[in-house]
Amino acid sequence: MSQAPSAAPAENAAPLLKVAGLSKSFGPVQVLKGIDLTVEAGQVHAIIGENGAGKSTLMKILSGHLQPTDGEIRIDGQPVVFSGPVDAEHRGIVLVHQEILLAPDLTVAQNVYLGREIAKGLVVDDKAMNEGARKAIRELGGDIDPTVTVGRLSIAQRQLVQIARSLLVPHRLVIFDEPTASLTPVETEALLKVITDIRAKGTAVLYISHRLPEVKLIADKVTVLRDGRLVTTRDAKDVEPVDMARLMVGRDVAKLYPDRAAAGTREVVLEVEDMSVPGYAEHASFQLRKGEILGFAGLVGAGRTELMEGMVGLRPGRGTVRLAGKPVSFTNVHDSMKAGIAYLSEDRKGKGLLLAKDLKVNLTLASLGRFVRWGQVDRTREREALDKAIAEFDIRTGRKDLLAGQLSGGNQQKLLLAKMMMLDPSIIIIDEPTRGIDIGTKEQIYKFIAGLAAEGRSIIVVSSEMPELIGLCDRILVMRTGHIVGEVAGDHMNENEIVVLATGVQTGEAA
Amino acid sequence: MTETAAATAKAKRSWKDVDLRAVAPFVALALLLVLGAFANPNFISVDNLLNVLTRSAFIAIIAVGATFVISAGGLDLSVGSMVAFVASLTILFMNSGAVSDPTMTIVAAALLAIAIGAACGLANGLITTVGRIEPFIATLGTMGIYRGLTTWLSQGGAITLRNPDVQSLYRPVYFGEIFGVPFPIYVIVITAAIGAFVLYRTRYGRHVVAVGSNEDVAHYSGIPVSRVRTLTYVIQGLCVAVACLIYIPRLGSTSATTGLMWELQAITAVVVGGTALRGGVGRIWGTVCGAFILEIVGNIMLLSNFVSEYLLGAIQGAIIIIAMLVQRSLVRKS
Amino acid sequence: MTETAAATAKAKRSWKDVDLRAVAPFVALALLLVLGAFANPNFISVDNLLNVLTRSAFIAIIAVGATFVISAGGLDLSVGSMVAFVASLTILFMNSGAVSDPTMTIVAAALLAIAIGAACGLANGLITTVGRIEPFIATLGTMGIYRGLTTWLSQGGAITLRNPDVQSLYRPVYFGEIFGVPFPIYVIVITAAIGAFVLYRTRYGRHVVAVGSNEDVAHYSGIPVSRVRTLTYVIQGLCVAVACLIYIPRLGSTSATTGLMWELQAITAVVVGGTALRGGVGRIWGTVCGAFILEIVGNIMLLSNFVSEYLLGAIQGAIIIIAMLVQRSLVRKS
Amino acid sequence: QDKKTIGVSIPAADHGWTAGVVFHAERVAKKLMEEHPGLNVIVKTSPDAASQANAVQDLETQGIDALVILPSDPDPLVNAIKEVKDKGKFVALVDRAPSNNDNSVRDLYVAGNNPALGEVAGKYIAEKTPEAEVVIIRGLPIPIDQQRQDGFDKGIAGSKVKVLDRQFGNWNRDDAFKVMQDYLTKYPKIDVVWCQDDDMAVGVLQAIEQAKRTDIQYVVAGAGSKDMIKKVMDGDKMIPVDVLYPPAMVGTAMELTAAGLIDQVPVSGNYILDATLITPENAKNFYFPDSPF
Ligand SMILES: Nc1ncnc2c1ncn2[C@@H]1O[C@H](COP(=O)(O)OP(=O)(O)OP(=O)(O)O)[C@@H](O)[C@H]1O
Ligand SMILES: Nc1ncnc2c1ncn2[C@@H]1O[C@H](COP(=O)(O)OP(=O)(O)OP(=O)(O)O)[C@@H](O)[C@H]1O
Ligand SMILES: [Mg+2]
Ligand SMILES: [Mg+2]
Repeated sequence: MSQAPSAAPAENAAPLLKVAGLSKSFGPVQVLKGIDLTVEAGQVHAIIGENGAGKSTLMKILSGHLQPTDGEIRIDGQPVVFSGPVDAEHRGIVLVHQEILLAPDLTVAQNVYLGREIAKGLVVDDKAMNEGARKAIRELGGDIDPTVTVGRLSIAQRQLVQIARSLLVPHRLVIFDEPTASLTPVETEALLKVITDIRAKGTAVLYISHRLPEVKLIADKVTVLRDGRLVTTRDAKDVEPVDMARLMVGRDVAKLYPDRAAAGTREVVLEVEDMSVPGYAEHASFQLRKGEILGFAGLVGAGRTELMEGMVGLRPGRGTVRLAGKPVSFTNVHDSMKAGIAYLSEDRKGKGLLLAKDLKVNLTLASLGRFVRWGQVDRTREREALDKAIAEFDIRTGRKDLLAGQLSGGNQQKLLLAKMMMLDPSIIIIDEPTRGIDIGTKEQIYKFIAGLAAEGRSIIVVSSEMPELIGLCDRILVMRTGHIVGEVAGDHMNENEIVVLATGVQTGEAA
Repeated sequence: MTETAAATAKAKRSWKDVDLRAVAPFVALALLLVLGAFANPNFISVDNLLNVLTRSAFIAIIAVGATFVISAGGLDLSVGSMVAFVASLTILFMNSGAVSDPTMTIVAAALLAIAIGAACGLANGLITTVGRIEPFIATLGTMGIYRGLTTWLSQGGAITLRNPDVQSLYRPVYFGEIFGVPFPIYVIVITAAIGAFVLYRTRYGRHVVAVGSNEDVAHYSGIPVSRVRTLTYVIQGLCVAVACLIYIPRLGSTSATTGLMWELQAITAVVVGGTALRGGVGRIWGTVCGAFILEIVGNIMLLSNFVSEYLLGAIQGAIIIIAMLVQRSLVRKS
Repeated sequence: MTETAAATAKAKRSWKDVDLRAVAPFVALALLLVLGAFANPNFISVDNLLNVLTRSAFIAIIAVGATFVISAGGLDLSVGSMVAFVASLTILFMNSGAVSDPTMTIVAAALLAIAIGAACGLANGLITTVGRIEPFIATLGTMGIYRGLTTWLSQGGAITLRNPDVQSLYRPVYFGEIFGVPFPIYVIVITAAIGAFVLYRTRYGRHVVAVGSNEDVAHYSGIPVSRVRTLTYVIQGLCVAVACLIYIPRLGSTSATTGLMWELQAITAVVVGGTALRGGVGRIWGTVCGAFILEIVGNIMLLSNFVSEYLLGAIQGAIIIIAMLVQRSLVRKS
Repeated sequence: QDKKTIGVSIPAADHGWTAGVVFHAERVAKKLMEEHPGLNVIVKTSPDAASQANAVQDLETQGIDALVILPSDPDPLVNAIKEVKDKGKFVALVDRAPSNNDNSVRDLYVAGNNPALGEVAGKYIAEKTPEAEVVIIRGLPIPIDQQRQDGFDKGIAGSKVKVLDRQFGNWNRDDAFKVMQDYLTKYPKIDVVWCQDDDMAVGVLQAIEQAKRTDIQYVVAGAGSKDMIKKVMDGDKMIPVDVLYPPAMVGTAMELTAAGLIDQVPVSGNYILDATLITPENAKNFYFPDSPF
């Protein structure tokens, strides 16, 4: 990692970054209202807030991607106006985006060095770039071949590439917008270590996360945003995660996970035997009972997503699937949907919702057949369904003709849940249900999931957040490199046991 | 709630946006009508306008089908050749005298044309979906095939409708009028109305737009992506067949050059009508308007006498670019 | 470590994949050569193969430019007309006698052709990037414009190189040989080599692919997207100019039909060569191979005796589809 | 004297011969309007049959008294022409005849003779080189091309002339060049090339020159372009003759129509122009150096 050539002026009174009265409007809508913020060199400054509070917008302004409508930004006491992200980068400010922004057809190394290729004269030096990229990713605890095209990587691997890319520029202030949302504990830990390292070198860090314990662990200061306003800035040592949650949501979030009656020994509704998805998962067998919430844990690339997709017919797979004792075989999703299985993709923007279409279209897309009357789609019934879904899933939207892409992440997740529930499935598979979602919404989503189980539906939760699995599930299956390597339940449901199974390393300190 | 307010305002803006985008082609059409009136006073005569609308029928009807294909993220370059192929086979059938009664001959020929059109469309669809070949190349291939087969059928010459009874019975399908409005104009309106109903009102139409909008999302929502896409090509084939059925009585004959370049005109009509080539949006009425625009541009240039005929093509090209620029600036200003 | 092993294995798999995709067109070419040898023993004679390679030069060189445009996510339908336009202006210049010395005439004409080609490309680029019109429509418009201007320049007839000194001096540029290999073949190789160098080895080439792969990412990475894209059209224009410079000495004349449909052939060559139309990948050598394939298909059909002349087009279309299917199945099997 | 309008509909100039048609149509239009102040002549070109049908309709909209049409493809245009004729307008059809070419379609028929173009070429070859092996480059697959082929076959009937191959060159120089190159590869011995059109002859000659083949004795083209007539005049061995198919025939039709319209001379019936064989002796009569063709 390189440092900015122009080191901070020594012992200067002016802070590295000072923001005063910053406001931002999109058209008539004000998203940020008079934000005052001071970021000191050598500090990790966390920004927390609900989905849609304005965190990403603020970060985009600070990194030159957006222009503020009002207010002033000073660097080292000097007022600045960024002409664009490249200008901000020249001043040592880099942003690690919340959404993954990489060119899928280019290799890892080409992406890492995109726009700032190492060149000898006219010719780009691929060897040096491959080496540099490999080294940068390794420092983040990852191991990715730099010559692989990014399109072939998992979301977690892409996130690592993106972070590596950002840290390669000379930097004085690094902004991480939810970097850990799709990382597993191992990588998260490596990233936190990197952040500690760069802080030690005098770099300032702005850090956004919905994982509050992580914030507590790494931050020096915590700033809370709510509805575009800055609520408070405090020293991290003075606030506990519970306080943070209260400050963000404006109420107490004492109990994140709902109480549930044990599923006990009810009948098996789904039985998977010797399921293989070539290249991703081998010989997986498990059972799911009525009213049960079954967790799937594992490291990045363990093959959980692919196993589920193979099972429901989204990708080619071999094996036996029995529904209520009857063997079935799904060659496409339509069949499994008809049989009462709904799968919610982890990639809600890419595979879950049509971002450029309105809520109604998205809600009924998978279950349009129910809305057809006299050969046409009954729009009145669609509207009624939307009203019902908005009420039932507490989708926060002012207007019902919004586009799905205009909802905040949490509300998109709720819409996706509502969309799949329109199928009235008896088995629901949710992949990463709360990725990038604020704590208040998380609580709601957990409540929905528990409610569904209580109605007698069976649920599989695939997640990289172990506390979530532990808090929500009756049993947890752990996968490692394509195999189900164990099950934890009851008293054994704790992070340590899961990590041991997921990594295959006996000593506890692996995670 | 602030979030609500924000959302509301945004939605309003985007609605306005959508409206303007849909209205833009009609504005362009209106401007052209004014321009035409200045170029030649005969232009705005009812006769001339009806003439122009009537002969835009072929492209308009084909372009309705193209709207489906393009909305679903595909492309069909073979439609021009398909017109030649379907029309040739249909005329050959009518000449064969397989059915003796003229009325029945025409009915049977119509059914045959529709079947052949659907089959050609199905072939295009299967090659792109099952064969997973990019639509541009797949339909470029079938374009060669359909035109080659036409050349072979005609043995290099023309295929002409011979039976005079059939001819005189069939003629009104292009040249006839109902309440003073030529019959092909009704066909345009009916085809577009059915197209609009299917695209906007039915489940299938919703699926078409979803597939064009994001194939993965459609797939994960249980939509049979390949089938939906293949069907758009079949619809395109059906539209081609309908166009053929009003084309045959007009010229009564086909040759290897029938329908040359019509694919480009149809695609241009679709795009000028406001449908984006990347898929996900389809504007049937805009497409019909686009087809009118293309035909009117040609008509104005023929009626006006100040353009060297060598420059016709150049000016037509320039007008298309200007029309698109006007549209863009209209939409951007909103 | 297991994770490392997994990553390595994955990398290997993907490498194999990439290789096959790149190799597929060459396999198709080899198969065609075998097929040709069976069709007519003369086919594999050195003379015939050199003839075919030589005359594929125009499409191959243009298609090298098209590879840039397509890799960056664009499309250029105007190249065929641009050939006619650039070549016509160049011949008119040589006929004008503005420069008296024949050698200097040719040098000046070459510079002029290159300047005009670049200007035409620049116009295409600016209309699509600054005007924000879809490339398909924008270049369809300029296609009409360039061809219309050519028709007007030639008043519908031919534009013929008149000066006999210039003619005889210039002739070897198409018909000449070095070490028994016709000159145009060297031009293909040099153009492709420069193209490959620029696309694979320079920063600009990297940016072209990035823009085609994901425009937003390129933008955020500080890449001047519009400039990169516009430049691809300029490169296309330069390639057209080079093609013109070896085209003119061949027949020494142009007409309104010069280069008709060459755009479709160039695009087909690019796609058959393994470049995807959606952008983000470019295979220069594959493109050249694609151009050879197209030319050889035509050659085989003319040399063989079992195909009716009416069916040539149909079979050419079918072969393109089959070639693509073979490629796809090759890649999928890996 | 009241105002009269003649509409002239011809194919767009897409190769040499049609360019000649456009040239002569415009030349005669200007001349007629100068000679007859009350006469307006509108010339419109169209790239294909369907748009020519549109153009005919548009001419009618402008209010014409007579139509002179050289159809790009005759059969598809019969209905459009009939529309005009049925309204009582005078119709002169030029060059290309539909299958039923009678008075219900037109008043006047001025024709070059497509079958004769083929026949004259065929006869010349049969006479000059009775045992020749001939390759043929055809135009586009449309009816007039077919008529020329049939005429050619009639011309060589009964002789020992052997046709080795016939392929389409699309009346295009580049395509003809390619086809000729491949013929030269395919056939070790070719005596004569009949390429039906002067434009294609340009490509054919280049291909022969490049291959340095000496077995080809000569090339017979057709139409009468100034370049080819010049070669005939100069006694070029490869182009000993050319078959005339004058694009100026459209001018003839226009002049006849104007005469009928203004001077009330009764004109109707068929005027078939000969497909004259241009030889070095008569070539200068057909040489127009300022025509584009
Ligand atoms: N380009 C835009 N146009 C209009 N409104 C926007 C735009 N971008 C963001 N918004 C709105 O601004 C508000 C703040 O969005 P922002 O992305 O900053 O939230 P966030 O705090 O990062 O949320 P999350 O935790 O979900 O990432 C939201 O209501 C969002 O809908
Ligand atoms: N499109 C693809 N092409 C090739 N390999 C892929 C592709 N998508 C994913 N992979 C690889 O497949 C393996 C499993 O994928 P994935 O990481 O999604 O599994 P997972 O257990 O669901 O993990 P996650 O926690 O990320 O959801 C990974 O090694 C990943 O790199
Ligand atoms: Mg955010
Ligand atoms: Mg996953």
